[in-house]
Amino acid sequence: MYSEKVMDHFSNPRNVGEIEDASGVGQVGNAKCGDIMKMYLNIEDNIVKEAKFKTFGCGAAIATSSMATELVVGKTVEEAIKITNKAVTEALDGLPPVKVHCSCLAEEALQAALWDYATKNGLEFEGLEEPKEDDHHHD
Amino acid sequence: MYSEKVMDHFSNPRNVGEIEDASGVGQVGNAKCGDIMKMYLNIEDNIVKEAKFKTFGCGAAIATSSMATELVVGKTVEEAIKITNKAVTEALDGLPPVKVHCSCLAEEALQAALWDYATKNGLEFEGLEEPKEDDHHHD
Amino acid sequence: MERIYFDHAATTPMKEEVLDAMMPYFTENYGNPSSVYNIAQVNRKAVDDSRASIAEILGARPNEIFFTSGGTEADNWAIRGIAARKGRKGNHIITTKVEHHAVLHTCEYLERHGYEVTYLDVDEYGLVTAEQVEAAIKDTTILISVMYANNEIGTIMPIKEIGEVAKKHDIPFHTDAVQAIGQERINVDELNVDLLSLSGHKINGPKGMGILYIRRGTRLCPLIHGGAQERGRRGGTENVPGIVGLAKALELTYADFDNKNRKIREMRDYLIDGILKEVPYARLNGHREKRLANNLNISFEFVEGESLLLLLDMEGIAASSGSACTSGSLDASHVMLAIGLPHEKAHGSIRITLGETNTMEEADKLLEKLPAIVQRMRDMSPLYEDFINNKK
Amino acid sequence: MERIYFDHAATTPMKEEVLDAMMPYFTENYGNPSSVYNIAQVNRKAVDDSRASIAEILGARPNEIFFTSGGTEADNWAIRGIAARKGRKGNHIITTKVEHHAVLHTCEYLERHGYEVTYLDVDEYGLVTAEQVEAAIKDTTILISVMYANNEIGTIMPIKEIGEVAKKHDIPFHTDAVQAIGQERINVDELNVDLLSLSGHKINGPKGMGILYIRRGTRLCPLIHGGAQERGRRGGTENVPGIVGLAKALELTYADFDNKNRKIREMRDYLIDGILKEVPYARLNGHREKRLANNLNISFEFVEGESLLLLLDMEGIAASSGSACTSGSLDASHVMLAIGLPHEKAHGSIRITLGETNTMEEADKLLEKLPAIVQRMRDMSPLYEDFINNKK
Ligand SMILES: Cc1ncc(COP(=O)(O)O)c(C=O)c1O
Ligand SMILES: Cc1ncc(COP(=O)(O)O)c(C=O)c1O
Repeated sequence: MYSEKVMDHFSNPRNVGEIEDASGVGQVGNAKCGDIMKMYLNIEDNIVKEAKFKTFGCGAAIATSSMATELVVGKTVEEAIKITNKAVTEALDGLPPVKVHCSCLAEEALQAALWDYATKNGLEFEGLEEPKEDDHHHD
Repeated sequence: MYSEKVMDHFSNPRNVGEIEDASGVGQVGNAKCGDIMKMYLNIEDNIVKEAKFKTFGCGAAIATSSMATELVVGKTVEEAIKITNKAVTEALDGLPPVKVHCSCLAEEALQAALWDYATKNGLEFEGLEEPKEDDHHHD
Repeated sequence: MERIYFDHAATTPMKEEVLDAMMPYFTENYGNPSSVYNIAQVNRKAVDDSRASIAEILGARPNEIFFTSGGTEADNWAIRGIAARKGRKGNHIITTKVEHHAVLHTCEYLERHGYEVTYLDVDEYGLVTAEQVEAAIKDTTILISVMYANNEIGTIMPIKEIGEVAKKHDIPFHTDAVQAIGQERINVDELNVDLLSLSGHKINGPKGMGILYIRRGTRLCPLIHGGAQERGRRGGTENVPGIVGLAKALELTYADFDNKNRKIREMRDYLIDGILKEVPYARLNGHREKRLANNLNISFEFVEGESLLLLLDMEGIAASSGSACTSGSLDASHVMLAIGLPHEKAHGSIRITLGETNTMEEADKLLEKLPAIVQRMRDMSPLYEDFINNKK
Repeated sequence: MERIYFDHAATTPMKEEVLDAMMPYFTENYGNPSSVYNIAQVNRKAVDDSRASIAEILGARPNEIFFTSGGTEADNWAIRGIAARKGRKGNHIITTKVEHHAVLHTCEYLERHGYEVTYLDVDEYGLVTAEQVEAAIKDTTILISVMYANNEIGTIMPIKEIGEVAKKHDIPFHTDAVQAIGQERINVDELNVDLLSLSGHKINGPKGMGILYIRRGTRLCPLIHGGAQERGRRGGTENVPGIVGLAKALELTYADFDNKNRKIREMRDYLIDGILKEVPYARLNGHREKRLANNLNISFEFVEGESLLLLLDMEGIAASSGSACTSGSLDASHVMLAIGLPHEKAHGSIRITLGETNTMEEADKLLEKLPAIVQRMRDMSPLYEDFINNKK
């Protein structure tokens, strides 16, 4: 059902963990959908230096979290904002149709962490929006 | 589907044929039901001496015709009147449920031939009734 | 005794290759295709591959192929699925008088539940025309269901033309192709059909397996509700070996198709000509040309079909009179009556349906035995007696 | 890698003896049981004998046993067959919130078509009571359908008591015994059921085969209309190998039943005790005693079930989270929610279902691997992080 890439990132997830005093932290999803993602970013000089995650969720949720952290490290904040669920899914060689929504969560967690960074530092970036509480409330 | 007895009477039917100037002839059934039986009886001194039949019909129809002619020979008219479809069926070791109606036809053909004999000779027998035209009209 | 099987329209022997294809999925690869774990993946793949292969053969997309428990379920689903649709524009269904009972009894059931059904007459060959169909269309017509080829007399309906009429009036069109699939090449787009029923056991495949082709965009309710199988449109744990076997059987049907088809057709014509020549008072039922390659159906006057079958059976020859499915019934076949045969001739017909393993020797054996058998029954028949007496 | 199969509620491997029993009916004895000729007789006899054997095991009469394409069709037929009956006294159906989707989705379909359905709540163990059923009965109630045992949490319902209530009020009573049949002895008269669904592939029998038991005198419409098969109540050419295989599987199920049942029950209890001892923040779902002999279902807080399954799968252990049939869905299992689990716990449950070939070594392997797997997922879980932080 899952591609080899997905299984690799699921069974050996990169960047699991927390970052103390992270530049930005974002949590999205809720237990009702069965997926919760928390993303930690360290950003220095507008570059993402480090990314960590914790995820409660299915194989696809964990693999996309892992892949999203890999993709974001080394990017400028502007570049990071442009990382889409599509990019994450493609980097994983695709997901089964019923699991595609999990990749949305990875994108949203990233955006939420970047938003957190931006608000804390009083910055504004084009294309970066406040995470919607309605869809995936933090608990 | 059919018992061995039925198959025996079907494949080697006894008493097939016609009797010229028979004492009684009865034909019942119609093509709509798919079964027509014609029974010829020779009766002397109130005893059935000879019986012949012709039948258009399925295996069960032919076997019951054959068995009915066997059962009737040697009987008095009074005894012959009492031959039931049940007796014919039992003598054949039974019939499949959907085929039981064929044995009714044998009883009726016998009754019709006996009725013909009775009318021709101005006789009356207890229990012998005129064949119903409605159910199985002669064609 | 050497046995000759001439009843391939009733059912067919499963091919060894089909069984071989199924074998790994009985005791070894038994997982539920819906499960996430590894051992179930091979089953999921087997189901996916089978669906893709079937789709390709029919000129369809894989997600238009739905597995059912047979031709009967496929027919029921197509008709009741369309009928049950909410917001439908009406309650009128058009079909024919010669459909299989899977279609007819479903339509009769719907009639008892407030639907209106038009059963089109057929001509003496068992044919309806596209014009007849078009003339029957009302504002309230929600479905046209016309069988591809008749199971008793083998007549092939003008499906393509009826499909055009259906398309023009934007009415879903279903065809029961259960008998046709082994004898005709079928492409769902060329035929303009929206729904098409198939059955495995008529093409040397597994019993209890069928297909409903559902054209993309055709909205119909499920008949069997349940789990998420078949994309939520037909519940029930997939019969993996059955699915694999059905796909294999369909592949084998179309391997060397033209060659096999020509041979069967030749044997059919040889038998028709031979029987009509050898047996007096016999007639071919159905159409001479618009006819399944493997079907001959002949009425023998003055005799009844079942007796003929039993005597043929004693010679080791298996044939059928009318539809095998209805042998429990006492009525003459509705198809025979619909083509205008009087009852006694309707009862006196036999159907021979050939398969690719039948040989010319077997055909000759039939030609050798049949005339005497018919004569034997005629000598026993009061109808024949009357006929001869009248001639004198 | 040695593979351990702990998902017998999803499906089971077919036994070699079952396959052996089926083999003669694939390529050799292929006749249509409805045909008159000789070669079909062996098939008709095989169908009759199978029906008789199944009837005897269930305490039923042979003419009360109807073959279907699986448990799902049997459930659909029972419910829609009763609902469609003409002259019915009402349109109200009583069922429970924890039924299989074959029942639930059928009921929901009927709701969309003008029927009224009461879905009874269950308690924290997944139980309904006969009193609840009785309280829900109205003048218009036409059917009560309560599953014998739940497929996810294994809870066994008080069927006998519910049957008495149904009998008292003269309402037809259906039970889905698909999961129960392999684990409980079933006698239709003792249970007071009028309709009972079974499936072949859950008891080491063929996929795509099921049974609907219909008590004599219970009037219901066919779901699948067609030929005269199954005495005119279920059309479609009989799947002879499937029928023979199903009868064989049922016979084998009840051979040495008590002994096998005791062993499985012991293994289940060993696993429940072991897991709850080794893994913190875990709870057993379902009832401790009123429970299928082969089922354990455990929620692990802070983790999600599918990930656990994948990690178990990597160790060669096949298990399930909720019903395998619904793995296509993203919602938490309706059963877990019905017993009152919050969503995150509902998502974090796994189901282990044992079969008679499972060994204590396999059970020990699970006990050895599971704690680390759960811990690994917890270490990755933001919910666990919050929990630990709150504890500090
Ligand atoms: C309780 C229950 N009912 C019905 C079914 C459906 O049975 P089948 O897969 O044979 O259609 C299942 C299994 O999937 C089940 O567990
Ligand atoms: C034309 C036609 N439709 C439908 C069916 C039913 O198919 P199945 O036996 O697979 O249910 C048959 C054969 O019995 C048939 O000949």
